[in-house]
Amino acid sequence: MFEVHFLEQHCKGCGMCVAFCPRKIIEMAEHTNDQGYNPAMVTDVSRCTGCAICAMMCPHVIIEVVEGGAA
Amino acid sequence: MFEVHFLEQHCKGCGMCVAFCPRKIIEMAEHTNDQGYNPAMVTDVSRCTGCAICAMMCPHVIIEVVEGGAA
Amino acid sequence: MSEPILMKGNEAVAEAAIAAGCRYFFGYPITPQSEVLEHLARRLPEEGGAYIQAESEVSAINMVFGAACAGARVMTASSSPGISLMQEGISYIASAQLPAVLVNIMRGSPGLGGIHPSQADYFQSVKGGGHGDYKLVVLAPSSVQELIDHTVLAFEIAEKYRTPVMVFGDAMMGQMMEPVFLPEAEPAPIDRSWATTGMKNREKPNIIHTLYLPADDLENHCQRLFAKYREIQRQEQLHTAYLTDDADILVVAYGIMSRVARAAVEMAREDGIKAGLFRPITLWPFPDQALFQAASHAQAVITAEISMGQMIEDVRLAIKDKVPVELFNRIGLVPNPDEIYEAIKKKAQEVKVSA
Amino acid sequence: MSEPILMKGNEAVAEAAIAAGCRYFFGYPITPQSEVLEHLARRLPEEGGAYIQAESEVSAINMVFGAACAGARVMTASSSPGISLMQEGISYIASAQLPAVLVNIMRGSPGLGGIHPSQADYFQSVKGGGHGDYKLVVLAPSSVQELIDHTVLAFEIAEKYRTPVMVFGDAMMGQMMEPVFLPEAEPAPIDRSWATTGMKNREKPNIIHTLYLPADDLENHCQRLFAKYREIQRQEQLHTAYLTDDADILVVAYGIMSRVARAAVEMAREDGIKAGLFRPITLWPFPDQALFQAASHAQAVITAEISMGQMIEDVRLAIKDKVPVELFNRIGLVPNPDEIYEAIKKKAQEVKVSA
Amino acid sequence: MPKGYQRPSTLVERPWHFCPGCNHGIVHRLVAEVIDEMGLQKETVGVGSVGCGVFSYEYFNFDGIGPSHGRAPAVATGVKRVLPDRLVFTYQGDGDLAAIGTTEMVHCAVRGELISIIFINNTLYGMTGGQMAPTTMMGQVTTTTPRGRGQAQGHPFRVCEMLATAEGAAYVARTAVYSPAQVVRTKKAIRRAFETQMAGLGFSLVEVLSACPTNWGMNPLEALKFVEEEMTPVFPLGELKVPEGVK
Amino acid sequence: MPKGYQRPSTLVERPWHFCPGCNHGIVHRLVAEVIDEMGLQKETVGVGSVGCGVFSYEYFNFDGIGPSHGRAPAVATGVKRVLPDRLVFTYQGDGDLAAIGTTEMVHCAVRGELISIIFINNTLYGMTGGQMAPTTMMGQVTTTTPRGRGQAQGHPFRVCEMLATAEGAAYVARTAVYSPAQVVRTKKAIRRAFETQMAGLGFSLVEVLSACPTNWGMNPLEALKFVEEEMTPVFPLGELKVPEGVK
Amino acid sequence: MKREFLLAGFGGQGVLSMGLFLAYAGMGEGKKVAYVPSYGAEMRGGTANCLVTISDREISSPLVSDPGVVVVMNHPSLLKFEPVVRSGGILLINSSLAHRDTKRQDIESYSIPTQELANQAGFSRGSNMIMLGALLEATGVVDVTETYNYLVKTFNGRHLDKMPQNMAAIQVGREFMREYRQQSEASIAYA
Amino acid sequence: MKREFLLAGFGGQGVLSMGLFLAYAGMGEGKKVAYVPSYGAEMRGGTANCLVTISDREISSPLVSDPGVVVVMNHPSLLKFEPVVRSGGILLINSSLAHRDTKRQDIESYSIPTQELANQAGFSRGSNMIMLGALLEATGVVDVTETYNYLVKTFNGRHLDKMPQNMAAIQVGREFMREYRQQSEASIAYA
Ligand SMILES: Cc1ncc(C[n+]2csc(CCOP(=O)(O)OP(=O)(O)O)c2C)c(N)n1
Ligand SMILES: Cc1ncc(C[n+]2csc(CCOP(=O)(O)OP(=O)(O)O)c2C)c(N)n1
Ligand code: SF4
Ligand code: SF4
Ligand code: SF4
Ligand code: SF4
Ligand code: SF4
Ligand code: SF4
Ligand SMILES: [Mg+2]
Ligand SMILES: [Mg+2]
Repeated sequence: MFEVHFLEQHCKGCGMCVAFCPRKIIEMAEHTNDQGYNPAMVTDVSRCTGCAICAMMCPHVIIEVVEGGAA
Repeated sequence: MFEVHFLEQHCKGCGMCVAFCPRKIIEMAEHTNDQGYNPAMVTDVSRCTGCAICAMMCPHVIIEVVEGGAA
Repeated sequence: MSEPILMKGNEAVAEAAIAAGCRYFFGYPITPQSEVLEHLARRLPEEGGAYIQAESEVSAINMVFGAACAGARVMTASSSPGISLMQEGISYIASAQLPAVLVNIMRGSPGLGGIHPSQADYFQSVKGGGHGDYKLVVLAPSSVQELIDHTVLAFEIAEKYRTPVMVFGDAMMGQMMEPVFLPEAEPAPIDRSWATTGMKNREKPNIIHTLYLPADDLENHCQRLFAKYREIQRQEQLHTAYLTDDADILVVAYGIMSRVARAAVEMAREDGIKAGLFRPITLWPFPDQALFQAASHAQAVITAEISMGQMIEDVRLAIKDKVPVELFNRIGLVPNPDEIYEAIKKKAQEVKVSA
Repeated sequence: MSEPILMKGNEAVAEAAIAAGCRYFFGYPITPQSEVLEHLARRLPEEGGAYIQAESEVSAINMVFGAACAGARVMTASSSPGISLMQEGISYIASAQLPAVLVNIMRGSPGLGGIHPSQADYFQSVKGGGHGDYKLVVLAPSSVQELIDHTVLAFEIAEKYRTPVMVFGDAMMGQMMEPVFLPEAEPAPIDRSWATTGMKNREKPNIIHTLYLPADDLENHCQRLFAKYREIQRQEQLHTAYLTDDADILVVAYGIMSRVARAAVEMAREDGIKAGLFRPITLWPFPDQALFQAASHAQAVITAEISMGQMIEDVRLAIKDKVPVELFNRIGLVPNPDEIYEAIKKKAQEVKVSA
Repeated sequence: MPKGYQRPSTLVERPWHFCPGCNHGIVHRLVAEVIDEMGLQKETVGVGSVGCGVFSYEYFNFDGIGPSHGRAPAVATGVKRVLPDRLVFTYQGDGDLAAIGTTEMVHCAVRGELISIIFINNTLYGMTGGQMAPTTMMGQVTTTTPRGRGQAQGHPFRVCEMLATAEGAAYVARTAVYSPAQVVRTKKAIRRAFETQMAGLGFSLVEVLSACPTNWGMNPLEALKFVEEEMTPVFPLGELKVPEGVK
Repeated sequence: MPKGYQRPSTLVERPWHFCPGCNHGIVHRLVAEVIDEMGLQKETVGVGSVGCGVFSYEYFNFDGIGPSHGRAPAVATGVKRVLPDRLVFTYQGDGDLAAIGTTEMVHCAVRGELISIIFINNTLYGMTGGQMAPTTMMGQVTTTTPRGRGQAQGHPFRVCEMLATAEGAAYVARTAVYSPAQVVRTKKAIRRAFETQMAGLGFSLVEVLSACPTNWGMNPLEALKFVEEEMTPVFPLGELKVPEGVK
Repeated sequence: MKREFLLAGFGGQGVLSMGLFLAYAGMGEGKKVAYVPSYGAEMRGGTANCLVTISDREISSPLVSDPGVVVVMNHPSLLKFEPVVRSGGILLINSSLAHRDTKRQDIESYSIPTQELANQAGFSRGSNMIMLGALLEATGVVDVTETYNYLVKTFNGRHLDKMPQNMAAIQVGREFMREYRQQSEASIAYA
Repeated sequence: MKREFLLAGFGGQGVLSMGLFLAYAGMGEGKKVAYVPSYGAEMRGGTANCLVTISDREISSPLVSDPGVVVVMNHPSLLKFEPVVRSGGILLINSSLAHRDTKRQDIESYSIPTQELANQAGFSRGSNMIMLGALLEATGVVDVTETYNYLVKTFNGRHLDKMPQNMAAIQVGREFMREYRQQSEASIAYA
């Protein structure tokens, strides 16, 4: 029921969201963004609980978690 | 048995020695020194116990108390 | 106009600031300036303003920075060593383009020096004691009345150009009393659309800062500052010239020294020596063309300073080495007119223009 | 002589200080100078000395004051805003006649500015950013090797005259690496009979202070200081003149700009324009007679500075307005030689000396 | 617990200059969130500082000032005395606040100045490349303590404990952001600090123990662990002073 | 008890500039006595300050330095690092130490600098004519608090309590000289401070509550009474920190 | 006309008030005035002195090193300022606290036992006003009938209750001076 | 002869070491050298670049705005520094992180997939040395047989254990470049 939006170009690939997501559904992408970092992304958004812990720990304020339509 | 020496010209007439001498034997002189202050002086040195409290309280360090010959 | 009041220089500065609409003062005690503080500590609360005693001059100048950001008409005052401590802050205020009035009641220096009258902070404030490219408008009154008038003027210039303005006094002027009239005109209204007052009536934040990281941002910033400074140079130069038209010997002096020099010039004239006085009122912008003009007839120029010779460089630059420029100076005191008169006489004999 | 080492300007200053016998350093981090600290934090303990990180530049300069009182050979380093904070302390050190070496790796200004190369603290250090009558010897190296040589020289002058000496660098020189040789000569021995080291071998206390309350004490003190300064002016002026003898267009530049200017002069010569370069090495004492001499053939003078024009006043004073003096300047960067070359060419056409 | 998360409107949307994993970012966000929630965006004047937080005025969407290094509390004093009803806070690192700015910070506390200080303690000078700060811990290696901080450099400066001795200091707390729970606590502390100010109760300060992965030479997660395991014993977390009015 | 009294040999015999009854004089004398008794005249470097104690270097018969206002602790640091075996102390007023010199004082304590500070708290700026100091008490009238120190000026700064929180501060005491007994205690505290330093135990500071009859507008005896009755409740006397080594 | 007055004593003797009085009196008569206080090295309780200039023209320098009229209220001031009196000028000595007469031959000098006079007249704290009276009489610098108005201005309206006493003290000083002069003229006549 | 090299990438990619290597190599051949590191606004983890000048004569200015050889190790550096290459100069692009070829026609340009080459060769952290090899081959600025000595100097004796690996990486870069050139010459020939 949730969508997790990343401002991918601003991601610095620090991995905080990855480490703290209780569902372990965030991973670093293989590709790099224009800054040269591997951005974070959600693997299985359907398992997201909307807890927003990822956003809370993201030091670059690039994650938004919104209630979406049907997954 | 004690002599109390005042560096009279440096006395600022503050009266601390007068106030704290346990024997109450210090008084301010009538005359003024070159600075314009009435200097302190001992009235009855024979009653001096050599306690040096006057010297201890003198903010201008002008009192010395020495063991003298016969009063 | 009401009756004159007998007023101490320092108090006059304080009252003038109030008359100019200044309601905030941040300062730190230092002789011979402390009466500015003391007076404002009493008066500003009466006027609905605030006197805040800073814990140091460094803090004071940064409180001034903050109050100016917040849109206040604001002043600080100190004396030589305290002004040195403000140099970083002054550079920031100039760069941030904030209006603020700074008063330096100069005292004996360098180091702790003493509490004597002095004019030895000319280099510091006129050339720039802080880091980087900026200019400080410097006004040099010579009487208690002028301390008042120039303090008011300082606020006007500071507002008009959004730039810090320094008023020079010295231990003598700060302490001495003369009859004065306080200004009665209403202070100019404050426009502060740029100030950081909270975004209440705005969509976009106001930001005040001095960091320009890309090199061309910094270059543009400096060019903008200096375009403004050139405008000030065009608009704000002040001086007085006294008997300069036919002067063989031109004396240049500012502040309290200009009064002594004027008396010396009068003595010389009585003696048949054609002496004249040029008095810069704005030290920066220095009235160089006016001085060049005033020196057109001169055979020799004497600058009279209570320093080891500082303004003399600006005098030389203005005169363009047309005639020799010499220094008359004393340290630690305001000399008697006859000392300067002697210097004039000697010079007149040297250049063979004595009566 | 051993092999040259590739060294960063900041580290070179640090090693040069050690070579000069300096064992105490007090400083506060600031870009682009921090490597001086970092290097000395590692090296001084190895040499039996101490690096103390002060809590601010104000503290640092006063620790320098204390260490100098105690007889140490001592240095501090900072960059523009930090140097502003030291102005009160510098005035005290000068007045107390203490030997000390100060390094300013200048950065973009005014205010916070940035970390760009800059020469905009000329007024501050050469004219006097602190209060009162004093002078600071200012050396302006132009290469990493000269950063070393001038740091050593700074200690020598500081010792010889018991006076603070400033070494100017800029963000570029502090950061760049060039091959250098470290000095191998033994540093001069320290004579400190005047220092406050405790009365161990003396009957009378040594006192170091800067307070002169009777006016004539202050006047005498200033006269003594300035007699010393005049001696320094006579003895210590340094400059280089490059192709100046027949130069129609004379470029004046110091520090890193003098290298760029030299390249521009060479370009001009190749183009048939008789250009020359005068490079002041001591900014105070300014080599004014040498410059006057070097300009004897010039039709025009260009001062090239990374500032809005500061040294230009000393150039004008030295040239005595014989020929027009113009400013070439850039802010925030070290320009390319061809920019100066263009300025030379333009000027040459104006004064009709172009090939 | 509310679900989801949206960027606070008091943050400008632009890329930040902070290094990957730098805790400055989290604290910036929390400040913005609190101001959003208190509805004070239009009433706030933020005073930045010189350090890795130097660009705060470019990130916050309210009026902002970039003062000189260490003097933010004095600048904030100037602002607050002129605009007593605004929220005025400073955002300072440990070099800025606890070294060069010691006098200004202490006297704001002594005067009970109605400002709030958000204090980022990352045990060193981040922006200038990792030199020792007053808060560097014993044995910690920095670029100016190559052999680790030792006796000659003294002991780490515990700012909260010192300032709490001033009568004028009303709210003083030390928090961290090494875990979601600590992030929540930090946000609450920031809110209490601002409330203390707006209620006129006195000076307030929140010290946030923060990771500087870059200068610590760690990856972001190691750095969080370092905060938890190495820093908190030296800088104990907790509210040292809470005024009646905001409890 | 030894009888009699002789001027300490570490005092130069010359008239002092202090006002009648000024307590600066008593403290000057005590410092000299302690140095005499410890036999350190030839090992001492005194660092004065700017304030009514500005001429200390003319009164003490040992090497002396006149630094700039507030920076004595930094100057002393410079001296001590170069001459680690000398006795190095500063003599500072409350304006000098607790206002403009706050940073320098705090960081000497934080670094545990091996210097001693003799701190004369007379609640105001004596030399410049009686302006408010950070130590001015609530309600106290000074030339810059004509209506008495009030909320807007904050609360009196208790230096000892604040510095005692620093690990590097080894000996911290507050004394007074309003009576012979207090004079004796002050002397002992000064001695302990110097002993702390010479034993390498850390930073030491003795705050002496001192009368300024002139600026208080009192005669010398009234002024002593004011110290005892008005000051000691605000600035409680006692040793706040004593290192093991000097007990 | 331009006259300079140097008034010196130690702090608390009221020399600064005397100076202020003179300045206001000058202003009252439409003259240009300047007043320069100056303090010794000892900030407090030390010497205090001030310099007053009253002139018909703009005052170029408010400071003169050789004032025409000098008042010394105590011994150290006598030692310090006796030498600076302009040749032909006037020196007024408070002989209650200054223990000798002038040594200079080229000036007019008067010794006034202000304290004794004050004690006799029953206002022991009126020394300075007695000296002021003597000074007014000796110099004629201002219209003495206006004295009351000047005084009110000098004290800025404060201390109005002490005015009668001050006036009386001034009167004592003036009379003493008048007699003194008559006597010395007499003695000169008989010399 | 005077050659300038601008090397750019983000922090940690080893561009500053590449610069140092070049400088030491120049010194080893008795040339004048200057090395100017420069950091972006982002103090850490941001862009890093350096400029190396190697010359037969005194280097007047250590800074040039139009270097003859430019290496860009990532995409932002390509965007930023592509325009500054001197006309006729050389641009070396790390195509592993820079996502396009040059758009300029007036320069020689080579795309080197350093990461892929490094991975293939089995030392995934050797991108910079591979680029260095390519650069040496492309410019012939120093005697490549001396490479080992220069490297030892560059690292100031440290990391001696990593030398063989570094050397191997350089070799990979050189060879890639040699082939590249042959191909492009070939392609030019056939164009
Ligand atoms: C007067 C002055 N001195 C020094 C500096 C250099 N400087 C910039 S930031 C900084 C310290 C930053 O450390 P901190 O405050 O701890 O912030 P951090 O970067 O760690 O967040 C210093 C010393 C400066 N800008 N101005
Ligand atoms: C930079 C600077 N600012 C201000 C002063 C002026 N000043 C001299 S002494 C003093 C304060 C003295 O007060 P305190 O330290 O309490 O000593 P006290 O005279 O009371 O013993 C001040 C502000 C100065 N000399 N230098
Ligand atoms: S909202 Fe919670 S569950 Fe969903 S991705 Fe973020 S941390 Fe994971
Ligand atoms: S925490 Fe933020 S910046 Fe870090 S990897 Fe996740 S999304 Fe990217
Ligand atoms: S020594 Fe004691 S008894 Fe004697 S005069 Fe002094 S105080 Fe009095
Ligand atoms: S205490 Fe000292 S100065 Fe005071 S009256 Fe007695 S002797 Fe004189
Ligand atoms: S250097 Fe440290 S504090 Fe600064 S942005 Fe990077 S991680 Fe953050
Ligand atoms: S003013 Fe106060 S502190 Fe200063 S000497 Fe006089 S009594 Fe002492
Ligand atoms: Mg930090
Ligand atoms: Mg005091």
